[in-house]
Amino acid sequence: MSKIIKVLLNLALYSGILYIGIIILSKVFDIGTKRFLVFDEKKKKVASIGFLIFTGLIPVFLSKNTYALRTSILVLIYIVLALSLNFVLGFAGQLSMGHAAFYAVGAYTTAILTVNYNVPFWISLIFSALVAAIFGLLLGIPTLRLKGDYLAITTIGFGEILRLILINWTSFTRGPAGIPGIPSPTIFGYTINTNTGYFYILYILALITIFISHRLLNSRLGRGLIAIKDDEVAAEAMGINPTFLKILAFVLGAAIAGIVGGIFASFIHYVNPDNFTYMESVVILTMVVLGGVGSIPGVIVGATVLAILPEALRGISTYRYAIYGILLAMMMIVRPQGIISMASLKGGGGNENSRSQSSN
Amino acid sequence: MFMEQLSNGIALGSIYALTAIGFTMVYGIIRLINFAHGDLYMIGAFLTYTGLTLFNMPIVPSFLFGMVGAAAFGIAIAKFAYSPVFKAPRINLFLSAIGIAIFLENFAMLIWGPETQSFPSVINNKVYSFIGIRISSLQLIILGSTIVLVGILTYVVQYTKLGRAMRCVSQDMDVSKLMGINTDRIVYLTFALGSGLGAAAGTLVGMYYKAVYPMMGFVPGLKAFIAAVIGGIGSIPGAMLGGLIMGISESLGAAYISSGYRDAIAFIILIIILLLKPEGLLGKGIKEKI
Amino acid sequence: NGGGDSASEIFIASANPMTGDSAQFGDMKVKAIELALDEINEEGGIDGKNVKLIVGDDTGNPKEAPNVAQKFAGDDKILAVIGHWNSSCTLAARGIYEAASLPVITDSVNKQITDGTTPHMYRISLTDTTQAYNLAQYAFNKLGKKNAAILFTANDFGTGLKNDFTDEFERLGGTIVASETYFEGQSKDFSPQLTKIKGQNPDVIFIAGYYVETALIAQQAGPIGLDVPMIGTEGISSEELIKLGGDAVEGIRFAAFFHPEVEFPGTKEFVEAFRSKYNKEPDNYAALAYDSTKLILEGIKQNGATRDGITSYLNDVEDFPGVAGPISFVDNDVTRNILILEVKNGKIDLADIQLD
Amino acid sequence: MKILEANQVTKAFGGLVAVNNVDFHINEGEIVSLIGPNGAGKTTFFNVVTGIYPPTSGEVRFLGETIKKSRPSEITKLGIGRTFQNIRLFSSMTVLENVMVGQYCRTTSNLLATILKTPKLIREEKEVEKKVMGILDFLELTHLKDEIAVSLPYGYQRRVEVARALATDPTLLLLDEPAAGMNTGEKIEMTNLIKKIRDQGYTILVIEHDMKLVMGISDRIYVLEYGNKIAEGLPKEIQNNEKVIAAYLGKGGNE
Amino acid sequence: MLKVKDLHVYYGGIHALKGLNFQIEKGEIITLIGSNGAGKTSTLRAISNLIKSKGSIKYKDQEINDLNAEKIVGMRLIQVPEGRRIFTALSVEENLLMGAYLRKDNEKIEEDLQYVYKLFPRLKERTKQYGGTLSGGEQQMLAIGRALMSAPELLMLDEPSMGLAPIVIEEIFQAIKEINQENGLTVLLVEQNANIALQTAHRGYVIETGEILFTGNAKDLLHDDRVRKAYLGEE
Ligand SMILES: Nc1ncnc2c1ncn2[C@@H]1O[C@H](COP(=O)(O)OP(=O)(O)OP(=O)(O)O)[C@@H](O)[C@H]1O
Ligand SMILES: Nc1ncnc2c1ncn2[C@@H]1O[C@H](COP(=O)(O)OP(=O)(O)OP(=O)(O)O)[C@@H](O)[C@H]1O
Ligand SMILES: [Mg+2]
Ligand SMILES: [Mg+2]
Repeated sequence: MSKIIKVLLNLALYSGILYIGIIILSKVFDIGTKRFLVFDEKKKKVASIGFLIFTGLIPVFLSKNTYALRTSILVLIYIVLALSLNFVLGFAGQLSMGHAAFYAVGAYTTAILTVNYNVPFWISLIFSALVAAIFGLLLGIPTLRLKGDYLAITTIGFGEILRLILINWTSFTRGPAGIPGIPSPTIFGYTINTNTGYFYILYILALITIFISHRLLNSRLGRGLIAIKDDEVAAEAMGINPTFLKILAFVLGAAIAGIVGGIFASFIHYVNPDNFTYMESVVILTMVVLGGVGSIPGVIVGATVLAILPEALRGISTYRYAIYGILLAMMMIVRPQGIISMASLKGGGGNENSRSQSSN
Repeated sequence: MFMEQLSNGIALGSIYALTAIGFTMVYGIIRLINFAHGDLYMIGAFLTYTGLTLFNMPIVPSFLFGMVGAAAFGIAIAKFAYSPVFKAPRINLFLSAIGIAIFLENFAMLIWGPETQSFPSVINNKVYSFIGIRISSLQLIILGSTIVLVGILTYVVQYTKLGRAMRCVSQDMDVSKLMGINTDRIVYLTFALGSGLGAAAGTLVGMYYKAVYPMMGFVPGLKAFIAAVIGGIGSIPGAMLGGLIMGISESLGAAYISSGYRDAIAFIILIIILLLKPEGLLGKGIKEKI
Repeated sequence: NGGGDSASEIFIASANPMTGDSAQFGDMKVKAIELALDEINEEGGIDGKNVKLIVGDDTGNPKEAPNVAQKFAGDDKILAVIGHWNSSCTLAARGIYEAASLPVITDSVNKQITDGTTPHMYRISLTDTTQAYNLAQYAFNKLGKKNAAILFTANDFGTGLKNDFTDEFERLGGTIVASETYFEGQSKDFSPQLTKIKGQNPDVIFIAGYYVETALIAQQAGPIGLDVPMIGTEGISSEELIKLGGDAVEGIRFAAFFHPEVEFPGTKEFVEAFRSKYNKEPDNYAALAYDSTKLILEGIKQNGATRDGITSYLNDVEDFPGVAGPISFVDNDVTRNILILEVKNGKIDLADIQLD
Repeated sequence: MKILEANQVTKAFGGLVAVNNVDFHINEGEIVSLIGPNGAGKTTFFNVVTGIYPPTSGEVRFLGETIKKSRPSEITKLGIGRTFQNIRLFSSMTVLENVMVGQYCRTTSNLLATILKTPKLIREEKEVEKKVMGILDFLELTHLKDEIAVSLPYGYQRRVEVARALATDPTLLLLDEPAAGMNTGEKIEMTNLIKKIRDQGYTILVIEHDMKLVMGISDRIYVLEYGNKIAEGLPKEIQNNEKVIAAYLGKGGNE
Repeated sequence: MLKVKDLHVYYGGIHALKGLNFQIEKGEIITLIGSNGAGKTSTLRAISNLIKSKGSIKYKDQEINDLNAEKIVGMRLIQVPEGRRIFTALSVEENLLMGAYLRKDNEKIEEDLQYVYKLFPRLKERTKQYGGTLSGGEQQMLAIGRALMSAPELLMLDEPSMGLAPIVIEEIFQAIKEINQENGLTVLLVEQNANIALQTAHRGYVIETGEILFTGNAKDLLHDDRVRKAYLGEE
């Protein structure tokens, strides 16, 4: 009994702290977005460049602290993964819960090509993107008939089937033993095997992904995608072919996830089916929703917070995931629209008598 | 051999079915994929176990303790984690449920410890066999209670005033209020019922395998989801049908294809069925009027 | 705690699954390590310094393991690590430990872990291959079985054992009549596999997995009408097997490195202390973790509180008196004997027939 | 010239025949109204024409060509734009963005061009914006262009729907109850608006229950009841048609 | 019977109702007219407590501002919501029976059901059809019928004429008048079609941007220049 009380007290304490943290952070972000929004284009540019330089120098700041540097590499990996899912979920509105599968395909493609066939890393990375894109195409197909929850369970199934193939097809994937010894990339004869090196590779990939997201969002195709997300029937009536665009989103998201998978494989030098479980897909999904579905800065923040959080909570080891769970539920309540929502970027915002009530 | 595998499949399928009923009922009423269903199933099993071992109660009160306790958990979750999110986009509810699932698993680990506990044998599990089919008394209980529950719940949801109110709440909460429905009460009732059913399933399965542990709900939760979708999510007889189909296909798949791909078989069947009939076998595809 | 300044304290770390499917194993290990540390701290620590444990949770997932490893590796006050329990985690993390010259004592069994590329990685259990060979010989030669069926868990541990057992059993002239798999922590229903195995008429079943599933397998075999002897690895060597399996696990034989009645210097005291502190029977992993801790502490005592000191101690140690038998490392692998245990009358006992 | 022609079109939902053997046509530059009691099959007829439902039997010809098994997006590309009876604006978009989506099918930039921002894309985007701003101006929506469309009052939302449909560059514009939920003043504005659109050279087919509006704009009127065409003709003729009065207009229809 | 005092509603930053005041006596038909976005729907939603509001709402001398929506329904204050909002996955008949959810007088319910079918024969033809597949106008009939099934004492209708055929509109307003005269039903009517609304109602309020501009006898309002210009579209 006393144990139960102790556990409950601890939980209450930790979630209380987190709750206050969330409230403060949301206020900060709200004020931040408002401030940022009234910036003119020029100031925005200056601010972005400043931010880029600052984040680009992270390895320098953290050169002493390998653990923090490693964590920031993970953050970058998740930013790219979350942004790649954002193409599917945030832009096309397709609830995909098997995104880790593409990540896995990319990782295994690079692992198998480099280890078994001695293909140079960069070339195998291209294959990672291609193979993952093909899988994206495959998974895109059911979405043409399925929606919402049905699609969600199908994508979970897809991810699990893939993982079971990785486990069972031992002659090809070495099964549960995983593939060790994945080499580091070389550029101009230099082998990149330091954390700093990987940081910059991923940093560049993240920038490219952000860039693509941004270009896409403010374009014809992006508007088409969002239209499908908002109302597929109306989108069709506007001459948009949802089949094509949804598959495009899946292929693009998958290809990017595939690339980051390939880099990840090289970074940890070892791939194993357990890296790509259903929970991994859930984590990526959570990042997108927590940050703000469809909102590029939101997704970046969401990925950052959720990649750091488990590390930050490492100190309270056994309570860690219990707290993580509470946090997730709490965020959905306190901040349903995400940390930086798409609506807030357009100058709107949530309110208690919100629209969703009044429309069916 | 085939008959034996078939009976294995039916036994397994009735476990899935029993788990899926509560899940699909909650979905049918709140349109919520209750990812925490499997974990309420676990909590129920643990509470019954606690009743039996710590409080030394006989099985029937322990069982009730488990069901009522899980129902209380269900209501608390509905109140604190789900109700406040009803007005937000669906995906938020979805993630809130995932958060609760993660929480419950780890909460149980903190309270009961991570290891597998053996569930005391309380029922003399006799094995009956005829024409090559073996079935144990617990399997019979599981199958029997599944069938009875499907009957009762289908009747309640389809043909009673309460059931109609439940279906209304699932479609439009505001307008349900305008009908005079106490929507909160319906939601809590649904959750209490769903969680209680989950707890019953968890306890029976715990007895059947003689083991309870914090992660025991994860796979059944997912399987219940698949079974419910195969049968047509929201349809109570569908959940039973889906559960049986899955159990049988898994058994036969493990026997004649490969035990390593056993779980994949469930998913492949799911995908095939959905591609042929996107609303599931017994699901009603109510098309949106344009 | 935490208030003491680090110079007056010594830190070692342990990385294990503390949450998730295999949390129970990590739990056992940490209990044993803490027992060992309590003992030394009660005696006044090492040179007056208390020894403290930092626990890292790898959740049994190779994705988490490197993060834990990096945290330990980057923390200069940590002198040695006990763990990881899962082979996949050890494989994923070992490069990081190696880069930081941080000595690690693991009880993972995958043979690749000590492939020579990571000299700071020591294994205190036997590899899957060694166990599988010994068990194959035991089944074939000692028990006289010719047709074996295998049920293995679909992770590196299970698949490794399955492959090696198959090789050796077939080399000896036996036949593997069926190989079926399942998923640790997820599979609960084994009737399709067991029914299939029954159809192949094996005279022995080798279970390459852990105790929870083994208990379930044994229970489900009865009603299906599959009544053949079962053998297993150290993965099932735990009192829990009997708690979970009851009568059904009677007669199961399995490999182990530790048994309370196989007494070495200190075994009895360890078992009693463990029982009285935790009200639990220590198992294989507890014993090995206890021995690992003692080894590290001895290394610190002898060579001082540095990573290199511990490493060189481990390289040179010979016949360290562990509770699970004397310990020496050859090419980073421990040399030790395999015991065969058997469940008799609801208790784990030494089997009548042992390996030579 | 006949822009749209329906021959013996039937649409059944199970046993329910929502549209029954309807012959219909509309000439270039006309405003034609489709009226009839609730549930007569008017919206269903729209849905058949725009490819949302395939006809159970019969054929629809657009600009002389039979529309066969086309999906709605292709039909829109052919030149049929529509609005919806239950407003379906894109909820996360501003007015401007909503209308820009209309231009989707008239532009071609692909993914690569989007990422590289080719000169062609820049040109295209500029043209789209110009065109859309023109439409917004025309419908007097410019001052609302940065509002989230669904947060506007009903009347404006209907206008945005019309603007969005116009942005698809339709030859034929289908309006499903464009004035529903508007007050009399706004209805008059809508009447004028529809005329103005026609004067720009569009052909328009309207479903509407407001007789003032219908009588005020229509060149011809078709009347459906229970899926059957019960009358067609000039407004005057319809207004005095006994069958139509009994089934639909009631005694007040003449007010 | 209903007295609204200083009612305020906020949507986030938008101040939609800015201190509304009006009242309805028993047996009256009152109409609320105003252009798009004036706040009519918000008023009704606030009265039914579907959205949060500030101010006082007194119904039958009881403060109902903080009562749950379903309690208010129990007091026979019934609303036909804007935009139909019927239960799409329930059959026509089930939808109608939902209206009678709180009622126990089974015989009277059956009687009312027949009355609704008489009023809307179309619905009678479709008792088993899913609400969701009805045409727009049929759905509107169903929404009104459902509210009548609640045995209202004060019925609030939000744009009942929207999407209905002229003949049906006539019938509905005729029916409203009839029920009002025969059973003393009190009605709060929100309409865009000011003409018919004012012809049906006893009194009217004109609401603009969340405030009551003026009020008066329906007949007078019908001839009031301001009304004629703004809401009847006459120059
Ligand atoms: N998807 C569907 N399934 C079954 N019945 C349908 C479906 N869509 C429409 N109906 C039925 O077909 C008939 C015609 O409907 P439609 O929407 O075309 O009517 P309408 O003329 O537009 O009426 P209104 O003026 O009320 O909008 C109605 O009786 C309706 O109930
Ligand atoms: N959910 C909401 N979120 C934000 N603003 C809203 C919401 N609902 C209404 N509004 C705003 O509140 C004001 C009043 O709206 P309301 O719907 O009450 O008007 P109305 O008089 O019923 O108009 P209509 O005739 O178009 O139905 C409008 O400016 C509207 O845009
Ligand atoms: Mg219609
Ligand atoms: Mg309104």
